[in-house]
Amino acid sequence: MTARIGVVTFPGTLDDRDTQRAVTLAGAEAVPLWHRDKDVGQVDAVVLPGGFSYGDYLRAGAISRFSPVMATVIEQAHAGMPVLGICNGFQVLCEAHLLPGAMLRNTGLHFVCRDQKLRVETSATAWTADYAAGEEISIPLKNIDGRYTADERTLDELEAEGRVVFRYLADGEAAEGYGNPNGSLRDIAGISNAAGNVVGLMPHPEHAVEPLIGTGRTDGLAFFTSVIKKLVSA
Amino acid sequence: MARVVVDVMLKPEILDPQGQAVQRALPRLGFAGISDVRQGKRFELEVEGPVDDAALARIREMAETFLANTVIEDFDVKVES
Amino acid sequence: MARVVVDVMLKPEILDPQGQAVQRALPRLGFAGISDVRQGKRFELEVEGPVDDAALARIREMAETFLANTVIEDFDVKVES
Amino acid sequence: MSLDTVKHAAETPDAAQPWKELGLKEDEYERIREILDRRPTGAELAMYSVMWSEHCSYKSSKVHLKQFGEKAPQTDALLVGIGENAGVVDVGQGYAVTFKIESHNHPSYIEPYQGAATGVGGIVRDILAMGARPVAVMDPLRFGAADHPDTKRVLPGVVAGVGGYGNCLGLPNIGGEVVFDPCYQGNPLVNALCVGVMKHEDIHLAKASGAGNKVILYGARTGGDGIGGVSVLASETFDATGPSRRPAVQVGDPFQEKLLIECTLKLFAEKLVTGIQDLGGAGLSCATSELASAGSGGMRVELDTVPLRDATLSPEEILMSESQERMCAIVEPDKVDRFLEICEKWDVIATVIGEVTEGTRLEIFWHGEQIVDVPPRSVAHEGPTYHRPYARPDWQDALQADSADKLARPADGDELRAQVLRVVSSPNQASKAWVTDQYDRFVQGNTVLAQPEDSGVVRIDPGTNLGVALATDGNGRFAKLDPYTGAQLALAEAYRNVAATGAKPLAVSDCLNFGSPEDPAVMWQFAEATRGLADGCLALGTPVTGGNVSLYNQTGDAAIHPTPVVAVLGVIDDVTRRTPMAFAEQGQLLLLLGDTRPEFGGSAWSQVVHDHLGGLPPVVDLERERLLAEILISGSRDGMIDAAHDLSDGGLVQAVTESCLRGGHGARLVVPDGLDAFTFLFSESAGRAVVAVPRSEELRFTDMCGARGLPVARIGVVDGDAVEVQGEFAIPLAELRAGYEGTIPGLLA
Ligand SMILES: Nc1ncnc2c1ncn2[C@@H]1O[C@H](COP(=O)(O)OP(=O)(O)O)[C@@H](O)[C@H]1O
Ligand SMILES: [Mg+2]
Repeated sequence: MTARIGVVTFPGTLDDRDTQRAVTLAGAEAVPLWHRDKDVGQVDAVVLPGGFSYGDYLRAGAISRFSPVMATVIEQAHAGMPVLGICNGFQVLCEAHLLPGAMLRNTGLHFVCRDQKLRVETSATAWTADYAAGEEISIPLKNIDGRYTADERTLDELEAEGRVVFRYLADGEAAEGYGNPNGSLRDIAGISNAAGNVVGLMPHPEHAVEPLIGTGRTDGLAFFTSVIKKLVSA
Repeated sequence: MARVVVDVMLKPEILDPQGQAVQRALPRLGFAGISDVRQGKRFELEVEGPVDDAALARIREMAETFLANTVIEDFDVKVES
Repeated sequence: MARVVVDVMLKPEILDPQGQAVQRALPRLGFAGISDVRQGKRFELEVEGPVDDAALARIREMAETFLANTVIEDFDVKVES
Repeated sequence: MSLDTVKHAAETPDAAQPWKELGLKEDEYERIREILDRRPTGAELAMYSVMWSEHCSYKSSKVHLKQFGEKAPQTDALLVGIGENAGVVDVGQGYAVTFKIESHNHPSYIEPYQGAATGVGGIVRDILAMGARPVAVMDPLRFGAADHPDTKRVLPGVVAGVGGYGNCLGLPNIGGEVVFDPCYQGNPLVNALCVGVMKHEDIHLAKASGAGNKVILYGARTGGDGIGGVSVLASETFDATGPSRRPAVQVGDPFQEKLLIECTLKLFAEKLVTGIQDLGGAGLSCATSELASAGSGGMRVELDTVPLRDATLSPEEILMSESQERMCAIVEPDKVDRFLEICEKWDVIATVIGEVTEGTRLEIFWHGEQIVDVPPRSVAHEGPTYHRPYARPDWQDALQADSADKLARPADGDELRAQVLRVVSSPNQASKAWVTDQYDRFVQGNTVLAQPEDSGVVRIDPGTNLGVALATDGNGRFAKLDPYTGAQLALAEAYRNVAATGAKPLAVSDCLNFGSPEDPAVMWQFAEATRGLADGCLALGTPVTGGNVSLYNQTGDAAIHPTPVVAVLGVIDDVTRRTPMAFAEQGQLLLLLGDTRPEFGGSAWSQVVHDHLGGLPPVVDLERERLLAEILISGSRDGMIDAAHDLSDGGLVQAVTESCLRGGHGARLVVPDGLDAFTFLFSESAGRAVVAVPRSEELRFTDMCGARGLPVARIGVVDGDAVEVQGEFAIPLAELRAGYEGTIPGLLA
């Protein structure tokens, strides 16, 4: 079977078409989903792509979180469907309380666009099985509200349960993509829910799937191959 | 028509780089004696009909679920005279 | 130590995309009866020493030259009790 | 005040009117009365005044701009030429590309963030209006002295505005410029370029035809902001009961514009649009009169149907409002329902505000009463034309006589080393990453090359790997020394930058930033620069497809340097063969292409080391530029070149430093025979590039250059972790990097 992966478009979503391309390149069928449609049809997984949904007005993700499609995504996520939130999608997942914590303005107060070094901390999620725990990857990062924040207890819990999925590689040359770009607590770049089916991160794997484009690396492709393998074998 | 104001501020324990940037700039601009600055949001809502307890309760709910993210923010609702 | 609040709002005739986005979302969230929303900034300043007329005048100047962009924004200074 | 209807105007021929306050000259006002055979109504006066302003009518510049058409090179590539919202170029495989550069200089000085943001918004709508999907933006910027306190206000605001708007639209920023010079202190230049892609059959034009077709205004509501943005309107002159002063600054809503883009592309895809125009300067006055003027019939508009943000706006204000994020479309009646449905899907407000008529007049009504009845051409296309006097300024000779040849040169290797570091670390030559890291260059997933590469390259067809390349350049210092040559140097540099990445240059857009046209010296600069650009485009075979003129860039009597900014568009049939700038492998051979002469007038070295501007700019040889481009493209096509970087500001040492830092490898250089080290490193002779070739390709490559007559010299090899000039000095990459990358953040911290 070919896995069907839904890609949601909210008003102001920017990376939906890139995400569809990444899904297709990885070998699945990309299914465009519209924010107003509660019915998502037969999809096996959903990606909430990056962008500025509703202009990021109020707070990033705050308005999209209440869209009809999210009602279904929330329900399906609780039932175990793999959901990936990238950048703005991560912000939506936090606002929707599918993931704990919140995103704040970068400590540098500027939008930051760079090639970012990350460590994949765990391969035990629906979206990271094709990585080795501890593997270092480099994918584009671009945001202004990317500072991950949660209270100490939540952070400790995330660490203890192995739910910190990606960390910024803080030590090294900025010119080579090292460093915590936004002041995220404990250098957290991405996390998962307890079941491991819902993952959110700030950097953009969908921009790192073709050798020629962007940074010229394909370090992001394994996000999509991971989930496809899981779906096909399920 | 009445105006209700909702003030939303980051919780005190959360780092506020925008407020800090303002505070750091003040001495350079010649303003001394400000020991802390926090920056938040102010919403002015024009409410149709009377702002009675029921209306205020609804606005509080709106602030709690929507205007503020209570993971990181506190809010305050006031009727403007 | 006293707290002075500076509220900065876009001038009424200036487009406020943020306020509009909030307003348009409200009915969808089940909140009716709000005819207009404007979103602005709130600065809370902790002032060392007495907040006398001279201090307030200085804060007003700070608001005018720095906290607000008077090309597009109005501001209001209040001492918080 | 009662409504000033057409009838009322006819009955009160002698009523006093504020034409002067609206920026019209007496003879212009008289001409309006002649055209209408009566006095204009308040609404008509508003329309004529904004449309006949310098910004909209090009009244001082159009006699010179004509040359771009008259001297246009023969080419089949141009599908739509000057005159439309933007020119359209055939890039093959059925694709057409449209691009244009515009200025938003004055608003960006008053309100840097919003000025720059709405500048991006405006140019994107121009591109959209042609039927294209916008695919990238660029932002050539100029500021006052880097260490001036006001630069700290203007630059971060402008950059945040360009980024805030462009990032939110999902348009990759693929290049631009950041230049500092005290002449821009009170007049920063904020130019913005957008490029869009469509299929040939999707080209749309701004014209209203077909009587009975509906006029639909869609996008943001109309508000009171931005009134008079393009003219010198004091709105108090209209109606004392209206709201108080309207600010000339507009606030942009990129989210609304993103919806407008997606919605409009959907409307195009379903073929629902007969004609379309964006609303920019002069708002509805411009859109309605231009659509009607270019079309076959007349137009009737019910102005009270326009959705307002502020119910107190007067009809005059509605006509002049420059509220952002609006478009105007002409739609056949049976397609209106579907049109409105698509707008609803995208949460875009759309309203039928009128229709195309059989007649020949533009008629506008307000609450049932006629307030405008004009021949649309007289508003949109038949504005005044000035033949402003121009004269070579009397200081020009002295400036040119003040040659850079007499400036003290470095005495030995140590001094040379110190000057290299100073030049590379100077604000104009230093890394612009502080700026460009605030721009999304990855979005849309088609960016092949972006800043700091010589040109931005985006893939436009992932199936065939067809792509386009774009570069923008301008050098006000060169243009000040000699505007004719300066304009050609800007063109040559952008052309060379495109070729350096392996793309074939096809077409040009330009933004002409100058001082007051009422100053004969400025007008001479303008005349010379346009002549130079037109001649240059003819010689290079790259037509000017459109552009923008920004005048009155001056503070008091002091005009900015004449600053023609030139954008060159190129096509690359296979983006996988694009040539990057990085020296990425040890052992690559470095070859210098072109002739190096002792040319230092207007150079970075003369500015940084001697704070000097005088003499003559480098000589231009456009035939040589063409040859160089051919070699760079052939080298890319035949896989002979690993890296290429064009030589411009700062000369060879600047280019080599940039390519070394980008690749993370050093270079060992040898001064070629016949040159001294100083000239070798700092000369800014045009028509040159440095290329890195694998050893195995050296002979094939140099043979090709020899056969075609392009001088080539082996100047060194990629090696080590320093830039070393044999017998002179060595500078470790770390030291170069610290200076090159640290300067701008240090200034803005
Ligand atoms: N404001 C800007 N926005 C985007 N890119 C910029 C900007 N300023 C400079 N750049 C990029 O930085 C690089 C170096 O700029 P510059 O030295 O002016 O290039 P060149 O001399 O080749 O024209 C180029 O890739 C240019 O596009
Ligand atoms: Mg270059």
